Parts: sequence; structure tokens; C-alpha cells
Amino acid sequence: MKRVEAVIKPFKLEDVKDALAEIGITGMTVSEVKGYGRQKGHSELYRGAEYVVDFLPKIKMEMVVTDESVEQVTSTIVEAARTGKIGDGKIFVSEIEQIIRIRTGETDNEAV
Amino acid sequence: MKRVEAVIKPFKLEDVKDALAEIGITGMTVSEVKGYGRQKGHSELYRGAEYVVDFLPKIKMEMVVTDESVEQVTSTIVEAARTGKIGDGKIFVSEIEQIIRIRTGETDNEAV
Amino acid sequence: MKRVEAVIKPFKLEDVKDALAEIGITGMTVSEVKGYGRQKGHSELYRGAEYVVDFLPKIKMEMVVTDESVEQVTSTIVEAARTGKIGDGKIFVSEIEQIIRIRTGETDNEAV
Amino acid sequence: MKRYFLALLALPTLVFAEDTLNSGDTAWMLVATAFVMLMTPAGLALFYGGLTRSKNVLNTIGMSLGAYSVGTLVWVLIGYSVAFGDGDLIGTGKVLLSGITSDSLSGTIPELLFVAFQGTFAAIAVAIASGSMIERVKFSTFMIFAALWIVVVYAPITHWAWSGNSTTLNFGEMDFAGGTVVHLNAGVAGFVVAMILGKRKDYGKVAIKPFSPVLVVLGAALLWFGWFGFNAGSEVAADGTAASAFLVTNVAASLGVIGWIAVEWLVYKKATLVGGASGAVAGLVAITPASGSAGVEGAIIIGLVGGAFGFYGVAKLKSMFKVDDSLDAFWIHGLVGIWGSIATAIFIADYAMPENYNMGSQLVAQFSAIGLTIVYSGIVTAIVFYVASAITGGGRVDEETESRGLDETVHGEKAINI
Amino acid sequence: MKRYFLALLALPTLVFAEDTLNSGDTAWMLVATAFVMLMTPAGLALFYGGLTRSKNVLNTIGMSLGAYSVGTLVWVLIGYSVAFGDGDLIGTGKVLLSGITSDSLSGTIPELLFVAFQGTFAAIAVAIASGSMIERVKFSTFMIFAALWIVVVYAPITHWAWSGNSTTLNFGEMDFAGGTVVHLNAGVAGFVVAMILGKRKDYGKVAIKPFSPVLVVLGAALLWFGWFGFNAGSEVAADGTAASAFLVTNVAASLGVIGWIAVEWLVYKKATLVGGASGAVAGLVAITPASGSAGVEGAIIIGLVGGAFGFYGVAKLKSMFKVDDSLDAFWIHGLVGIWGSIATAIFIADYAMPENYNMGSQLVAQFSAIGLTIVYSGIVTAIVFYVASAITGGGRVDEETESRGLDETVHGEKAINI
Amino acid sequence: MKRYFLALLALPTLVFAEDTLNSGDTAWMLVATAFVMLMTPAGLALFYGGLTRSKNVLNTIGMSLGAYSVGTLVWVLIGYSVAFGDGDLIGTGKVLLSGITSDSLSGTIPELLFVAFQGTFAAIAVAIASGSMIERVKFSTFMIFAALWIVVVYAPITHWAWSGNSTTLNFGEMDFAGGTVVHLNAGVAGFVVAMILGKRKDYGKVAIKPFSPVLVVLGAALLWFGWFGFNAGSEVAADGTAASAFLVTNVAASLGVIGWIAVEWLVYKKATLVGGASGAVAGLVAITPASGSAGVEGAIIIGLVGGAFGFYGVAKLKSMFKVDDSLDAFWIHGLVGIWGSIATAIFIADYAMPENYNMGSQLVAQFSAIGLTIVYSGIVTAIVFYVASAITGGGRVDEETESRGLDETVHGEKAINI
Ligand SMILES: Nc1ncnc2c1ncn2[C@@H]1O[C@H](COP(=O)(O)OP(=O)(O)O)[C@@H](O)[C@H]1O
Ligand SMILES: Nc1ncnc2c1ncn2[C@@H]1O[C@H](COP(=O)(O)OP(=O)(O)O)[C@@H](O)[C@H]1O
Ligand SMILES: Nc1ncnc2c1ncn2[C@@H]1O[C@H](COP(=O)(O)OP(=O)(O)O)[C@@H](O)[C@H]1O
Repeated sequence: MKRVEAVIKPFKLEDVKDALAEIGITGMTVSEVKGYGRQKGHSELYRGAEYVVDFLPKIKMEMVVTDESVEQVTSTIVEAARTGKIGDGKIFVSEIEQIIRIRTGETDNEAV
Repeated sequence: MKRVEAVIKPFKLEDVKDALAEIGITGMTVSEVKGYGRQKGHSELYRGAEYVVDFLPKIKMEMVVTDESVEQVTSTIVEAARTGKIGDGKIFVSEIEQIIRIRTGETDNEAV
Repeated sequence: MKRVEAVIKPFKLEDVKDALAEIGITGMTVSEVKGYGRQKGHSELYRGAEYVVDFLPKIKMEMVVTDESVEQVTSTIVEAARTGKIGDGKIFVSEIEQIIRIRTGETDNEAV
Repeated sequence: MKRYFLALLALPTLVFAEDTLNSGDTAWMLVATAFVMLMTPAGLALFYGGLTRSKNVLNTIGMSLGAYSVGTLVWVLIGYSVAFGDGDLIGTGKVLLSGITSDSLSGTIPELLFVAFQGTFAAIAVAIASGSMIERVKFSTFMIFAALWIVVVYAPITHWAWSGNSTTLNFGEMDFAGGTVVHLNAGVAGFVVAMILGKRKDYGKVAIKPFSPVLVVLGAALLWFGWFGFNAGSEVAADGTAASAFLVTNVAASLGVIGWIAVEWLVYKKATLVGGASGAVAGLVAITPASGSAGVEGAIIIGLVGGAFGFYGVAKLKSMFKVDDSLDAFWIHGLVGIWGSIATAIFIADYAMPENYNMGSQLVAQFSAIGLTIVYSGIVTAIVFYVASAITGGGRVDEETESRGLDETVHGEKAINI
Repeated sequence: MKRYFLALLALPTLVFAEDTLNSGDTAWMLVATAFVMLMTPAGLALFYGGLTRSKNVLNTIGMSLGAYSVGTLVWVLIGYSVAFGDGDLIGTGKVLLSGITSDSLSGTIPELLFVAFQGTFAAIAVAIASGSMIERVKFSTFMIFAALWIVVVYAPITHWAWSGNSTTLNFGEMDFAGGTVVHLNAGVAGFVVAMILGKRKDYGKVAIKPFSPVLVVLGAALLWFGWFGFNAGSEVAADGTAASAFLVTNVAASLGVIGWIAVEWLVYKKATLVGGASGAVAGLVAITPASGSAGVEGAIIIGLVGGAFGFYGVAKLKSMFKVDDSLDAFWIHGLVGIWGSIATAIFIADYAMPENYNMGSQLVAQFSAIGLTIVYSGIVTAIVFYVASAITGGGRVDEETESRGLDETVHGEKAINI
Repeated sequence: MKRYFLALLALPTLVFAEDTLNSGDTAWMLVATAFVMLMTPAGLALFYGGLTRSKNVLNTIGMSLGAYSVGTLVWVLIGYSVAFGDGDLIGTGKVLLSGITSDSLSGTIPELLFVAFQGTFAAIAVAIASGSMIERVKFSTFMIFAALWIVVVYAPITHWAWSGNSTTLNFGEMDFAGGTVVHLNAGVAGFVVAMILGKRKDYGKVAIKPFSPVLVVLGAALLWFGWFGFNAGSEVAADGTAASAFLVTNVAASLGVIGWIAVEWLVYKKATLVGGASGAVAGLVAITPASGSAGVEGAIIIGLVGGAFGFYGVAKLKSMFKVDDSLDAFWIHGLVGIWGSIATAIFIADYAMPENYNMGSQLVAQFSAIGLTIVYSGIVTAIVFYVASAITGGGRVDEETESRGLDETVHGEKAINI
């Protein structure tokens, strides 16, 4: 099984989730993160002082999927999350050795 | 070494932490995440409009442990986090190649 | 490619980011987490009841880097994040199999 | 103010000579003015700010703060003169408060205080209207709009209703504290601008989560508090009518809460705090024109129906229109304002009943005022908004600004940094 | 109101004829009523809302908002009649404010204003009691409870203490602004219901983190502000006694802050804001019955001891009982209320000292009123709560609702969406 | 109070006999006092609390709450006696309010009320100064400092300006509501302590994000509201001058918002809410000394320049000094306070213009008072702070406490637990 992690722009979350749901991905875990990258941050003001915000709000989606579906999952995410503007984010794929569903004790592919 | 990640129901955090402490797990990192899965969300209201909340609050616990203790750790989590109701969450195990303790520079098993 | 994850003290974030930028790391994803470890938490009060806070605020930085740069990255983090006091945090290194840049579709080392 | 109406009721207040300052009345009006002031940069700002999404909270609050500031300036410059100067269609002669000194009186209180009191009404009216435009209107456009609107929409309508001049556009309507002048007027204005602006990109697509119902309730509580100044202050004296206005205001607000929540509970099996807070505001809007004349039974009905009606408006009627009235200014201030105006003619306390009262003809007067307000405010607001847009190069922010949120882009700030 | 007590002190106020409206007094009472109104849906709502866990913030706030709304309705329907109508054990004859017009006076102010003023007291009393039940009581149960409680517990106790009728249950106690009538009464009621409800599942097991001490302090500041209306307003006139009540209220609140924080510092080496805010409230509770008679030295002692006592109650005494009084309504309003009532008889300013004052017999009167309140409120509250539970099919939410939190389950909302 | 100034203007108020209580004036002053009270533990607490970083929010709020509590105590113990007792350099004879009863009058209001009113000024002055010290000063040091400062810095300066005694240090300056006495004084005191404390470790290195502009605006709105009591209350009567003061206060605050935001927009192309809120406060500070004499045109200029000046101070001038005035107490209260004091002599309404007014000599009086305040407050504040530091074993927290934040370390709490 593989873990697919995608760091995306926050307002794309709904689109990506819907696109994934359509291809049958029914489980994922999402968190709010801050991204640092090529995308230049906006500037904020505080009582007459201006400063640039380096860290931009992003959403990290993590889902563990079967080896076979990785391809489809990543291409679905790319499609749904792309705006073409800098800062669209990245996808990372890594290996997961074991999965357990807490409720039932099922493991691995059954537990995805 | 292995990374054990568990996505659990928020109100189970204390129980799981205590159970893990009992078997000698002394380090972990916890974050607030939102889970999307089989568990149906509750509905929220906003000025006469009702909508379903897809993403439910979950807690993600991550701990890096020695290869030998993985078994015990996962079964401890399963036991402590289970309510038997849908949405109890999952455990993912993956490989960690290197650990460094920042304070001392110790590495790997010494740094767990 | 490798994922380097560092759990550090929050007020060290700027220093570590700057040190990494200096060695050419231009992408990373950061999140607020709570750490449980050897560092003893402070105590909080609530209407005459005192309790110890087990989970301390930490920052988790994740960055995916080329295999060659792992060494330099981890040593840079150790240097910049160390205070010498308990609770400085840890670094975990693991394998990443694939990277995709959403905006361009570039993959792997090109996408780092 | 409201001299016409007061004369109609032949209240003993008027027996007091108009030329002696009464320190009790003045004390009350100093406070009432402060209360109404608080409604805009605190009450409405939080009520609206809490209802909006986290990325637009500060922008929303800024609308109220800005409206109050600009409104205050415009009011002393010219608005007061148009509203309360002499003249038939519009007033004149008091630009920059010319001729008013600290010794000038308005009834038993200093005229400068009356100026300040009425200015707070002008400011909140335009701030209420901002609720329909939020999350997409340009900050600069709204500020220009606010200034113009107070002068050419709000002040004339006030003049007709309250200046006491024998103006051709006063129909003898009962509007003690501004149900038509302030609330219906503002609701219509908001609706028209929302129509012109078009919908928010996300409207009807994405679930819109309010930043914080805690702020919504706090805002509503401060509005409620301030509304005592608004309604009981509209008596411009500390007397029995003020006391009656105070009591019925409190009762109607309470029943508004109950009305909204009760219907919501029947429909959704949930009792929201946003609903409770909105119900309070709806109850307050409903009682406003009637506050000087309704009794406690009337207040119970006016508030209860007001609350239920507010819910019905935003939950059902709203979806029948294609207008994205972001924070429902029209439904809560306009629709419920109409209800209040009609109810004013129907529910009158025995002790406030004018001699030879004829409900039929009074209802005609109420409908005339409602009609005039809708037509005049509807048309002139549109013109004013087009002018304001033209001056600021378009009235709506660009798409990216809208999706990133106005707090970050326009104000360079975040509502909360934890 | 408090005519009995006033007569006792032979204040010159009473020399004014009771049948002329005084605009200064009326101005003050309009404001005082607004101030006390603000205490419930804003002051107490935030104070309690900030103290509760993030998953129950809105529910907690909803209790105050709902209590105020329902309380206001019940008060004008029947509560005022029971409390201030004629009669020995209970009052009658003023249902739906029958017979009261805008010309009716109560002393030198309109009776309608007096009705409104007293209504805010009834509402806050039951809202205070909600603090003991929070995080597990059903919303609907509490609303029914609030309505019943005001009629059968609050109104009769008020009648005995303040109606001025020669009722058999008035012991001549000094309770200027409601130390016994409001605070002790509410504290006891909360305690009894907490006992009936049983503990929260997490009580004593999991660390309970307050949602936001910022809200707690803001709530306390608004309570403090409103309390000027509560205490100085209880004079029902803008005179020297009101001024004295104002000053000592301010002093006692300040000393409450100092008292609580000082003891906390000694015990824990931390000075919490929740403590400071709670201390302010404790100081205010303590001075309430004494506000019309204590001088500045008395206020210093009453407030300081009140603050220290509040801390001692929640930090030490509370754990000796097995009752989960969620937000400590009993400890802060009940226990400290008893202290205030006793202190009232002891610390009297020279200028307020009645002729032939006998501290011993006054203490007996205080204890009699305390005893009566504890017994009557204790027993009748229990009955009322059982009735309310029965009507709503049980008074406590189910386990899952409790653990997920009431905001999500009962109200379908979240306190903050960032 | 301000008797000197009033006499100068020969206001008719003084014609009223000083020995009859006026219930209207008393009603207004009861409220005005409550309004000013609200400014400290709510208005300033939120304004400052919202501006500070999330790890120091509660500490910052605690400074205001603590300052108010300690200030109130010290004021009734000794401060009032020093400020308003008889004597040339300092007043005496009213320790613990000795000799004052509920019948004592101060003009047309009870003296006890005057005591309370003036006490709120003392408390807010030292709370304002806390803004310069925040994020590093010890809580205990500040509390001791607050107590001492009110007695030896604030009370004497008040005595010279307002006691009405023929004191050698009164220069005939016009300071209606405390531009010099309160704001400049507090600003200077803050600056001096900031200098002594040294910079925060992060100052100028790390971007400092305000916890919440929402709280900043709410705080500013509450300050604005309270300021009506501050300024119009300084007339100590509900009359035409109070009305004028009310109106110009409102206008200047509005123009302060506009002034700050306009300049900010020109410089940065952003209109911040922190800026709007700060502008309101700057406008209010600027009008304070002039509120009893300026007319509406004057208020427009005073407020607009005040707002622009405030921005200029914190955005430009501040960086020329090496003093870390954390929340800019000096720039907003001190610098703008100087502007207000000068403007007071320049912009006087026709109706308030004293006969034979000589602007030149009045300006000399203003500068003399400014100079005296800067020198006296500057020097004595330093001494007081050294004493307070010595008593508490150093006035600054240790490095770790500073970097972890004072909320966690000193108070054991967090501003928000989501
Ligand atoms: N090497 C990396 N490791 C981890 N996260 C990264 C890395 N590079 C980029 N990111 C994440 O992806 C986001 C987008 O990257 P950025 O360089 O701004 O734009 P783009 O993806 O369009 O090239 C960043 O904000 C960061 O969260
Ligand atoms: N494939 C997955 N990848 C990542 N997280 C998942 C995955 N499936 C489930 N989760 C996480 O586990 C939580 C519980 O899953 P859910 O399907 O609701 O119930 P259950 O675990 O009882 O089958 C989800 O809310 C989500 O956070
Ligand atoms: N085995 C582990 N797995 C995951 N996170 C860990 C582990 N051990 C420590 N951590 C993280 O590192 C932080 C610091 O660890 P701690 O034991 O307190 O101090 P130190 O790193 O100085 O030994 C913890 O708060 C936790 O977030």
C-alpha cells in the first residue's frame, strides 16, 4: 500500500475531495499546514510596519491507497488541484507497510 | 525503526496516551486533523440553511518506535482507541531510516 | 528522495527556516503539533485546580529532499534548532518514492 | 423629532415649554446617543463580523467602523441640514451645523445633542445595508457610497418622516424610532446593491461557515442594549413614553429570540445561536416603529411574529429570489421592517391610543410610507451605487481577491493569529 | 422597591412625593435597566461561555440568551404580578401588567420602567443558576425550568423581600440589591439541580480547559459595568445613596479581584485571569446586599474577603462535596452571597446607620432570610426541575451528546471556524 | 473639577447653587462614571490584548484589570485626598474619604460620585502606560508601580490642573477632560519605563502579529463609547456644554479613523483595522483637552490631524528612537496628546470663546502644562519604577519567560483553547 500526500491550495479542497470520491477514494485525512516555497507571500501590516508572510496557508491531504490505484489517484489530484499559478503544491508518494482498522482489527488492503 | 501513525477519535486521546505510557512509549507527536471516511458527519445550520459536515475532527498520533515494539504498540492502540462504532480510525505503519535527537545528536534506536 | 521531518521548539522556526534557506532548501511544509516526551509540561490553573499540561506546542517541519542533501539538511537543522535544553525535538528521515509538482506535472528530483 | 407623531398622540411632554433645558431629559439623551453609537462599530460590527467567513471578518467589521466614521462626518457637514433643516422636500440652512450653539435647544435638550443622536441613526442605516454587499464589494466603493447615500437617500427620507416640517411627503405614518426610515430603507438599499453586484462566486455552492457565533451573539446583545437608546431615546425625554418604549423593546426582542428558535426547532430540530441572535434583531426591528405606541401584548405578538418571519424570510423566501443578500439585511431589516410598520397601526396600547384613531386610514398611511421608501430608496440607491462604482473604478473586487478573502488582500490582516 | 428597607433607614428620598415623575431619576433608571439587561446575554453569557469547554461554548451562551428571553416573557405575563402585586404570601392582580399605563408611577419613575428593571433581575437569577448545570443539562429542560422557576421560586422570594407588602415572610433583613433574593437563591438552585443531574462524565477525570479567559474577563467586565445598574439602580433614584452604592460596588469588585488573586498567588504562585475575573464577580456578589448601606471601609473588607472566600470555596470546599457544580454558581453566588448578607449587618457607614441600630437583631434577620431562601429555593427548585425534566423526557442529554459536546449536537454550530 | 477652567469660560453652570443635588446631573454622572470604568478592564484590555502576541494576551489584559483594581483601592485610600484635598502643592485631609457622606455634594452631584468618577481616570491613566511595558515587565512590579504612580505622579498632576485650589503649579491651561493630565502623562510614563526596561528580545527582529484585530476594534469601540463619559462627563452636568463635548468627541474620533486610514492607504495601499481602531483612539486623545471648548469644525481638524499624526508617530518617528514602546502608548497618547493640547488653544467654538481670549498667552499656558507634565512625570515615574523593581526583585521577566510568553508562565493560562 502507498501513502499519497498532497499539499494543495486551501480553496481547492472541495474540488479535490469530490474528484477523489468519484474514483472511489473513501478515506482520507486532512490537515491545515503552512507552506514555504516559490510562491511569494502577501504582505501584512501592523501599526505602520509592513512585513512579508513567508508561510502560506495550505491543506495537506493524506490517503493510504492500494498500490494499483496510486497512478489514478495522483493524476486525479493533479487535475483537480491545478490552477496553473505558482504555489499549486506537490504530491509525495511513499510506502506503507501495514494498515489496521481500529474498529474491526482488519488489516492491510481490507483496511484501506 | 518504524513510524506508527494512528488516526483516532479526539476524546480517546487521553486513554490511548495513558495506555502507551504504560507500555513504555515516552515520545509521540500529536496533531489535530480532519477525517473523511465512512463515518457520516453531523449537520450544521447557518441561518436556515442546513449542510452536512464531511470532515470530522480526528487526532493523529505519530510515534517512531523500534521494530520490535511495533506489534505491541499497535495492539495497545487498537485496544485503547476502539469504541466499536464507525469512525474509530486507522493505524498506518511505515519505515523510518534515521532518527536524530536534536539536543544530543544521538541517532537511531538511541534517539527513539 | 527522502523526507526529512523535524519536530522542533516553536520559537526556533524562523532560525531553522533561515538556516535551511541558506543551504538552498526552498520548499517545506510546516504544521503546528503537540509533543509528548521527556520534557515536563508547565502547569495550568483553572479556578483553583492545577493540572499539568502533557502536550507541549511544537512545530513539525517536513521537507522532501534529494538523497544527497539529507546529510547537510539534518545537520543544519540540528545546529539551528538546538538549545541544549530538554525538548529540543527530533528528526526523522524516511524514503519517498515519487514526487509530483502539481502545477507543471514535473516529477521526482525535478519536482523537489 | 417625531414631533408630528407626538402631536398626534398629544403627549403631555409637549406641554413643557420647548425652551428650557431639562437635565434629566438631557442626561437620558446623552446616554441614549452613546448607546446608539455603540450599535455600529461594536454591535453590528460583531454581529456581521461573526456571521461572515473567517477570511472576510475584518473587512466586514471595517464596513461598520468606516460607515460610522464617514457617516458622522457627512452628517455634521450636510446630512443634518438636509434632514432637519427647514424646507419642504429637503431641509436647508444648517450646513456644518451653522447657527447652532451649545445653548440651542431641541425640545428640552441641547440641539447639539439632538444632532449627535440623529447622526448615529444615519450611520447605522448605511452600515446595516453593508450586510448585503459583504465578501465582494470594494472597500473604497462602499465608503464613497456611504457618504453619498446618507445625503441623498437617508436624509431626505428622514426629513419627510421626522422633520416636523409640513412636507408634502409625510403621510402621517407612525414610525416612532425608524422602522421605515432606518430599517426598511437600509434593507432595500442593501438588496438593490446586492442585485447590482451579483452573487458571490461561492454562493449556493460551498457551505458558508460563520466565523464565530460567539461574536454574533455578543453583537446581537450589544445591539439589543443599544436599541434601548434607539427606541426609548426616540422619545427625546425621560418620561412614561420612554419607559413604555423601553419595556416593549425588551419584550419584543425576547419574543424575537423565541419566535425564530421555535420555528427553527420545528423545521430542523436544532436551536442555533445564530438563529437566536438573528431573532433578537428581527424582534427589535419589528418593534421599532411601534415602540412609542404598542403595549406589552402588542409587543409579544410583534416580536414573536417578527422572529418567525425573519426565519421564514432567510430560510424560504430568500431562495425564491436570485439575489445574494450576503448577511440578509433585506430579509431581517426590510421584510421584518414592513411587518413592524403594519403592526404599528394594529397593535396600540390603550394608554397610547390617539383619540378618534382610525386603523384603516392609519394603515393606508403606513403603506404609503412603505411604498415611498421602497421606491425612493430602491431607485436612488442604485444611482448612488453606480456613481460610487464609477468613482472607484468598479464596485466589485476581482476574483482572486474574492477567493483569497478581503482581509488578507485589502487590509493585510488576519482576524485571529493563534 | 426595597421600600421597607428604605423606610428603615429613613432616607430623605422618601420625602419626595411618590406621585410626580422625576426625569433625572427616570433617566438613571432607564440606563440602569439597560445595564442590568446587558449582564445576562452579554456579561454572564461570555463569562460562562469563556469558562466552559470549546465544545459547549454556544450551548452555555444559549442558556443565558434563552433565560433572558423566556424570563422576560414570563415576567410580564405573571412574574411581576406574583412579586409586586398585592397580597401576603404572593402578589396578585397585575397579570400581563394589567392596569399599568405609561402614566403609572412607582415612586418617582414610571411603573413600566420599574417592571422592566425588576424583570432583568429575575432573568439573570435563573441564568446564574444555569452555570451549575452546564455541559449536560438539556436545552429544552432548562428553558422550561427557567420559566417555572421564575414564577414559583424567584417571584415569591422577591415578594417577601421587596414588595413592601406586610408579608409574614419578611424578617426585616437588609438586602439592598439582591444578595439573598438573587445570588444566594440562584446559587442554591444551581446546586440542587447539579445534584439531581449528577456529575459530568469527565468531571474529576479529565483536565477541563476553559475556552477562553479573554471572554471570561470581558464577561466579568460587562458584569461589573452592569452591576452599577444592579446596585446603584436599586435605589430607584439618582441621589446620594445611589452614588454611595455605586462607589462601594466599584471598590468591592476591585478588592474581589485583589483578594482572589492574592490568595491564588500564595497557594499556586500563579495569578490567573480566570481568577481575577471570578474575584471581581465574587466581590460584586458580596457587596450586593450591602451596597445601599456600606461605606468605603466596609466595601474594602467585604470585597477582599468575598474574593478570598470565592477562591477558597471553589479550590477547597468544593472538593469536599460530591456535587459537580460545573461553573461554580453555588460557590461564587451562594457561598459568597451568604458572606455578603452577614457582612451587610456588620459593616454600615456612619452616614447610612439607622437610628437605634441593633446589630444582633439585624443578624438574626439576615440569618432568617438566608435560611428561608436556602430552604424554600432548595426544595421548590428540586420540584420545578423534576417537572421540567418530566415534560421534556428527562433532564440530561445522552452520553454521546455529552462527549461530542452540545454545540454540535444540540445547536449544529461551532464556537469558532478559523 | 475643572472649576478653574469653567470659571475662565464663565459658564452659566456655575450659577446653579453648589449645594443642591440635581438628579439629572447625578443621573448623567452615574452613567458617565460607569462608562469610564468600562474603558479600562474592557475597552483598553481588549484594545491592548488584541494588539499583543497570542502568548501574552492574558498578561496584557491582566495589566488593565489589575491596574483598575489596584487603582481603585489606592484612589479611595489616598489618591483622591492628594488630588482633590485642600493644599497648594498636594491636597490633604480626605484620606479614606474622611468626612464625605452620601449627603456631601460636589457641585450638583454627590461627592462620592465625583470620587468614583475621578478614580476611573486615575486607573485608566496607569493602564494606558502599561502598553509601553508589555511582553516583558513583571506582573508584580507593574502592580506595585501602578499603586505608587497614582499617588505620587497622577494625583499631584491632577491636583495642579483640576483641584480648583490656588496652586502655584496651575498655569491656566485648558484641559477639559485630561489631555495632559491623563494622556500625555501616561504616554510619558510608559515611554520612560520602556526605556528603563529595554527592548523585547524580538523587537525589530521577528514580525509581531497581533492576536486579533477583532478584539482591537471591539476594544476601540468600547473606548470610544466610554470616552463620551470621559469627555462629556467632565462637564459634571447634563447641559449644553456636555452636549457639545459629546458631539465633538464623536466627530473627532470619526475623523481620527479617517485620518489614520487615509494616510496608511497613501503609504501602503492597505487600510488596516488596527489602523482604523488606533486612529479612533488618536482622535479621541486629541479632542480630550478641547472637548469642552472646540466646535464641530475644530473637531474635524483636531481629529483628522490626530489620526494622521498617530500613524506618522508609530510608522516613522518611532523608529528614530531606540525605545521599544510595545503598544505605542507614547506615540498615541503622548505625541497626539501634545497635539491636542496645542489645538485646544487654537480651535475654539464661537459659543465657547471666553471674553478677551488671547491665543498667544493661552498657548504659553498650554506649553507650560505640557512641559511640567513631561518633566514631572518623566522623572518621578522613573523613580517610582525603580522602587517598584527593587521591591519585586527586578522589573523584567527572565529570558525564558519572555520567549515562552507570560500567559503560560505567569498566569498558567492560554488565551484560547480550541
Ligand atoms: N521540497 C518540499 N518538501 C515539502 N513541501 C514542499 C516542498 N516543496 C514545496 N512544498 C510545498 O508545496 C507548496 C507549493 O510549493 P511552491 O514552490 O510554492 O509552488 P509550486 O508547487 O507551484 O512550485 C509549498 O508551499 C510547500 O507547502
Ligand atoms: N485510506 C485512508 N487514508 C488515510 N486516512 C484514512 C483512510 N481511511 C480512513 N482514514 C481516516 O480514518 C478515519 C476513520 O475512518 P472511517 O472510514 O470513518 O471509519 P472506520 O475507521 O471505523 O472504518 C477517517 O476519518 C480518516 O481520518
Ligand atoms: N518516538 C517519538 N516519536 C515521535 N515523536 C517524538 C518521539 N520522541 C519525541 N518526539 C517528539 O519530540 C519532542 C521532544 O522530545 P523530548 O523527549 O521531550 O525531548 P528531547 O528531544 O530533548 O529528548 C516531543 O515533544 C515529541 O513531539
